[in-house]
Amino acid sequence: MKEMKLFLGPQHPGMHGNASVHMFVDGDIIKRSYLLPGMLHRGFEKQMERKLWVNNISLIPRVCVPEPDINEMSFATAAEKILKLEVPERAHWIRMIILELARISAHLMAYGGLGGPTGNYTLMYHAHVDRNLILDIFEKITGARVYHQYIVIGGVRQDLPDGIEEDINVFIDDLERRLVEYRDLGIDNASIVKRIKDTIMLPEEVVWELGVTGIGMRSAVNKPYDVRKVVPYARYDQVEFEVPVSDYSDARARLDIKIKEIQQSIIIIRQCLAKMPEGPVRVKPDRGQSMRWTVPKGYAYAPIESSRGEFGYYMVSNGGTSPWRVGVRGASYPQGLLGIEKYLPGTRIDDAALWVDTMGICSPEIDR
Amino acid sequence: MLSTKFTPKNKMTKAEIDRKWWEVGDYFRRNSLWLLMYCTGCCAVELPPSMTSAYDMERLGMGPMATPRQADILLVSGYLSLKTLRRLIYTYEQMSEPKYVVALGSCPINGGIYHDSHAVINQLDQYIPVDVYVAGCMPNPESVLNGFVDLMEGIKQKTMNGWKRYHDHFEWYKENQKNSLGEVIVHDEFHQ
Amino acid sequence: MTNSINNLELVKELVSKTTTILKEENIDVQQLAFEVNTCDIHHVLSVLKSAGWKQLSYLSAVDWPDENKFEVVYILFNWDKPVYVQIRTKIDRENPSIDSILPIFPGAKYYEREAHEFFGIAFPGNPDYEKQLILEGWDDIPPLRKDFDPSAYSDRKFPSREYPQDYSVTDEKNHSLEKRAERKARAERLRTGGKKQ
Amino acid sequence: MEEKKKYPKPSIFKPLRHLKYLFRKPVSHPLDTIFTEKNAEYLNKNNPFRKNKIKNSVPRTAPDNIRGFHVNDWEKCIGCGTCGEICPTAAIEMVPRHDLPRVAGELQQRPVIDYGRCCFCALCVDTCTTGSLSMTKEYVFADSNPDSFKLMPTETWQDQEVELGYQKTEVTDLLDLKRVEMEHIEPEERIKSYIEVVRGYSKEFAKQEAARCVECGVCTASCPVQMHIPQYIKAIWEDDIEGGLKQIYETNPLPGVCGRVCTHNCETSCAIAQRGEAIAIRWLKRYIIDSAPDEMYEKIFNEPVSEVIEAKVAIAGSGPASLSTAYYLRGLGYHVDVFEEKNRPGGVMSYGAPQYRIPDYAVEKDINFIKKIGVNIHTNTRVGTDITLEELEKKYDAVFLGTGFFAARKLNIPGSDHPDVMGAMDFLPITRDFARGAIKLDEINVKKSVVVVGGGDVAFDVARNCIRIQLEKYGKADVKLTSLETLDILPGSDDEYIEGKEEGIQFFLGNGPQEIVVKNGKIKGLRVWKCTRVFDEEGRFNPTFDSEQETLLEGEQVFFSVGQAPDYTFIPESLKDKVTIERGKVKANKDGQVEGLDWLFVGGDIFRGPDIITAVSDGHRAAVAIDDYLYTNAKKKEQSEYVKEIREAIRFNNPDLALKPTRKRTLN
Repeated sequence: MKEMKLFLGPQHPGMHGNASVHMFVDGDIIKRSYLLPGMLHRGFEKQMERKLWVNNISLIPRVCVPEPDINEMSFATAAEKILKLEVPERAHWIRMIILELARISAHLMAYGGLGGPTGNYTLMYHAHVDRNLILDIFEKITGARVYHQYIVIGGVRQDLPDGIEEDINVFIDDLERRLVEYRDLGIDNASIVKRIKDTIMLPEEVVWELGVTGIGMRSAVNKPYDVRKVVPYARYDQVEFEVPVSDYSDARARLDIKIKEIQQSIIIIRQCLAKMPEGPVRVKPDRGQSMRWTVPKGYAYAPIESSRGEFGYYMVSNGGTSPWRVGVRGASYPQGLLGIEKYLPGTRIDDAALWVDTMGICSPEIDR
Repeated sequence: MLSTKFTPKNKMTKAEIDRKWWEVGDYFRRNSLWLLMYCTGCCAVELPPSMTSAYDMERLGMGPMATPRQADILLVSGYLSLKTLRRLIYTYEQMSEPKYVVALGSCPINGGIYHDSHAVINQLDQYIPVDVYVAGCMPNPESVLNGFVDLMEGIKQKTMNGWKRYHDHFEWYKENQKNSLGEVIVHDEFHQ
Repeated sequence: MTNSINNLELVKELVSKTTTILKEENIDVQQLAFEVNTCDIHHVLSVLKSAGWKQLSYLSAVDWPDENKFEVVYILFNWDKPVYVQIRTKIDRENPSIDSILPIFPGAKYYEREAHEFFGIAFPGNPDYEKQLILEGWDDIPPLRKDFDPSAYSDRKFPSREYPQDYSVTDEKNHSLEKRAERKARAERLRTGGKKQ
Repeated sequence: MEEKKKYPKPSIFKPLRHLKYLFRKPVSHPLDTIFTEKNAEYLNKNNPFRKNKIKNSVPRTAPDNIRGFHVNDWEKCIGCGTCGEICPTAAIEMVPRHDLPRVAGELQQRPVIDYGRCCFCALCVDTCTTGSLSMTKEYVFADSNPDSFKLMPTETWQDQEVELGYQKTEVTDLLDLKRVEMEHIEPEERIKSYIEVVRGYSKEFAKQEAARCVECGVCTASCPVQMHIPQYIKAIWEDDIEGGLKQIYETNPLPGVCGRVCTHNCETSCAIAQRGEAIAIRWLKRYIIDSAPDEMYEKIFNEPVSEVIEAKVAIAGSGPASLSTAYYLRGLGYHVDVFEEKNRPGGVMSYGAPQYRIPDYAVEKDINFIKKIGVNIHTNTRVGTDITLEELEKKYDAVFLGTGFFAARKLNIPGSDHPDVMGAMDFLPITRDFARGAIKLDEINVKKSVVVVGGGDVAFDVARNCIRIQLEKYGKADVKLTSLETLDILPGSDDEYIEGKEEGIQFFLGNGPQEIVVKNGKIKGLRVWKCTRVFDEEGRFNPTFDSEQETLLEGEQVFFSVGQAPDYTFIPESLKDKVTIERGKVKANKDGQVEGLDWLFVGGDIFRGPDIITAVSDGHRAAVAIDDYLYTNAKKKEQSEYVKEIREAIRFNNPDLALKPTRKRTLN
């Protein structure tokens, strides 16, 4: 039979973000495939080298659009590691609230994104409405809906506004109630389950071969391999939460873990709101005005658990006013590039979009 | 009055009839705009809220469309890297006329935060004509929707004729595309 | 992790037994960095992999034009003994080349391709390393090298907008701003090296 | 993967429960909270079935700290351009606005923002020196014309008063408003001797202080010599002492002195001082001079300027104006002779300002360099007695007078002719010599209790000198200081007031002296009336007193520090009628060239006054004017490339008249 070439993306309703999966198919079965990245390449790593430490906070959230805060956090922690800077206690807790809200919003987006490849638009609408409420909360806290530019070197940019705890509590209580509905609509919905169960499996050996992290890994290896637990940053060692795992990694299991993680994030936010101390939220990394802040010479790697896995900035400072080199470890790098090349062949065309969605492939962080 | 020449009252020239039909077409067109779902850059992340229940774009008669040939609006959501620009031009040229381009965010206007990047273009209107720009980084859904209403009003007033400009200045656009892209169509391992 | 100190010791012992360490850094309680000789890289990585550091978290390079070197960085991680290990090595900037680590970490394939694309480092052993990945039709030196100036490239290829209005109100006789700029330029010329920030 | 996972059996009815949302209130934002009025009007007209459905439409009101479009309060904005510097997208451009008044501490430019670049990060707001820039709650703006996205922020957005959104707070502020603490000798310690009060910055602290500067350069216009202030501060931050030294010597040949006793108008107009403490510009200058080794000075003129222009200039006096003229004339290539009546050069630097402010070694460091480049200084030679002005006119091609105000002025009130009543300028040179050890303690006439009249820096100098002498002589000090001006309009600097207070001066501000009470040939005290106003409505000096509120300030001695006077006895009869003297000052053109006597130039106190740095600027201008006057007729004027370069630099840096900063009192 003749091989035929199909493109999934860059302009395709089932594709998340501006990337393209090239597939050579025989009938419905994919024979060869690879990702064509670079459509969102902006030369971030070069741009960061050219911007001051303080200016970088306006650039870095753009590395990953659906979940921008992990970039800020990773950049800030890496710089703080080199500076050996102690962040004020309150700032840690505020950061955790922001990061967990961002995780919920990214999970909701991915979960709602399931609506695209499976045709379940109700799910998508519901998820996006809830996500929109998170964006409204972000807007109140940080002054912008998407690019918050809130977590900065030395803490957070400003304290939480008055009354925001109330807003967050109302939202997470409401969301917790609705999680059941999300299950009903999505992973417990008979028609959807039929479509997604036992599709695009990820066996344990493949995890290690690819270097996949995050939900993909946890759904396959059945161990709580979460950066928040294993290498705790901020104050994740002082909150109690579970890391949902599974030993059978199909699309449904991964979505199941997503819903469970939303639940855990809600628990973490509750604890943060309860345990958050009063006090300052920001220390300046250096004396002088911001354009003359410097960071001493050094190397640091700052891993953060994003909604898609281990996300990290590798930072090299030369003692100057700008970073010497910042490398971004995109969490979706292994599953996005190598995963599609090595593991998609053998599955069906219509499952490619499910792989992209459930493994969490974020094209801007691959391209940078 | 000396003139005895008789002009039939109801006879319109072909151009006039065409114009009338365009007006009728424009009325329906602007009340049912189809948006090509091509997320070229970061501003695309504000589109789901605008399309779904929260801001519900369908109240304006707008909806997403999967294929370029059936779409009316090409939405350039944010920055354009060279690689995307190439595909955007393919897409734009595939769309059927009349077609409109809406550019979101700072980047298509003058490069935005990527103005000094080696991979991102600075001005979109050098390569394809743009009808409406929406400021913001990124623009809130409110701004996006207001931008669309601006477009509708422009269609009504017949000022949104970027696609005509593309015909009239085709050489100029191609020249610019070539200067920045080198070659619009690429041949490499990805496109055997 | 309660036994993170032990893990650090373990890694230190492991690496020092395997190879000569040129430089060692303790970045924090769960992160270590070693600089080793280029020829030892494969050995160190495979020893670490068999000891449980089987996740390659990151692979990239850093440009040090003053030393005329590229520094290649490998970051490994072990989820059971959570220590991030940075292994670094410096290679020549002229005709940079380092053997691929694909046999040890198959996941390195795309990292290596990217490092080749952005720095021009060759990775013999990686079948596809010379293919372009992210850039398309690139016509300049690899962009992440320090001697590449993206701003100049952008100015050359992508014109910037010239706005018609400039809002200025000028007075022919008033040269205070020009004079200020001239003086500033003159003073800047007098600088003698010093520490470049 | 052989065995397939068993999932709980999914229900087909559960999803149907979502039908309940059919009966809920929709979550969508109503149309009238999305559209602007203009667009709502279009929608109303467009749909024949839903005419005028959307009423009073306004886009959703954003939360309080939303980062919308910018507004800029032009009343507050000083055009410093820091917003443009920090902008990560290079979106902010400063455009010249010459319609704005030209005043000290402001630049005639305002920011224009390119919304085709702006990323709404609000770093410009966070770093704004004045707090004039802020962001609004407006976030909707769309247009078909791409050229309409470059906007100049004013107090309003699109001509509408709008609510403010993101504004900077103390937490988000990116400037460092607190000055790096300068080490002072404690008051108890310093009043025991003439040791210098201010210790000077260490390298680390100097760098920290230098890091506060935003390089806006609003300071330069208010500096009489327009020093390259932001650049030399940057040089300190980059640890480039040599570059800093070169930049300083471009415009100021007396930096060691000015680094200590300058009136620092630059700091008054500093942009950081808008909301915080000004950069310690004076002390940073001093840091460069203190840390520059002598060898480094050779790099300023790295080859001795041999006389290239055959013309000679005589300079009367060796104060700041004279030395500055001498330095620049020498740089321009002239032969220069300086005549000084006292046995040390320096004028007010060596005989006026007290030792604890400006020690001799600092003055010497500056003067030595001026000597080193070939200026001849003849001390103990008074023009008018040892050598007459007519002789100078004959022997030299041009003469510069910088003789200063060295005579004391006294108030003409009853009792002021008493021998224990002294003027400041009679007293200060004695104390300076005493500090050097040239005069013994017994020779100084300072009584146990002293009243000082005057509120300027000199009055403080007198008072603080008295304290030091009294302590040494009697073991305790009793100094009262009275002035017409109250604290808010006190002409003396804040530093002097604070330090004087620490050292134990008793203040009786806002009083006008009426009579020195003398009993049995001895002074008993000074009778003063409360001063009700100092300046009249038109701003002229015209004090009025309230005779009801009378006080007697007890003291055995009274010092008058109510201004100084010139001494023009050296001007010969033949020239007297040609030189016009108005209010004690010589009338001359802008550069100090005396009208009618082309060869005669003046500068410093006798021309413009009132401080050292203005005298230096007078000197620079006079030097260039002398060059203009002599150069065309000079016999020999071939120059090497190097000398040409120096001449060009000196002429290029010829200072404009400074803008006077309006002073903000920080004390209360």
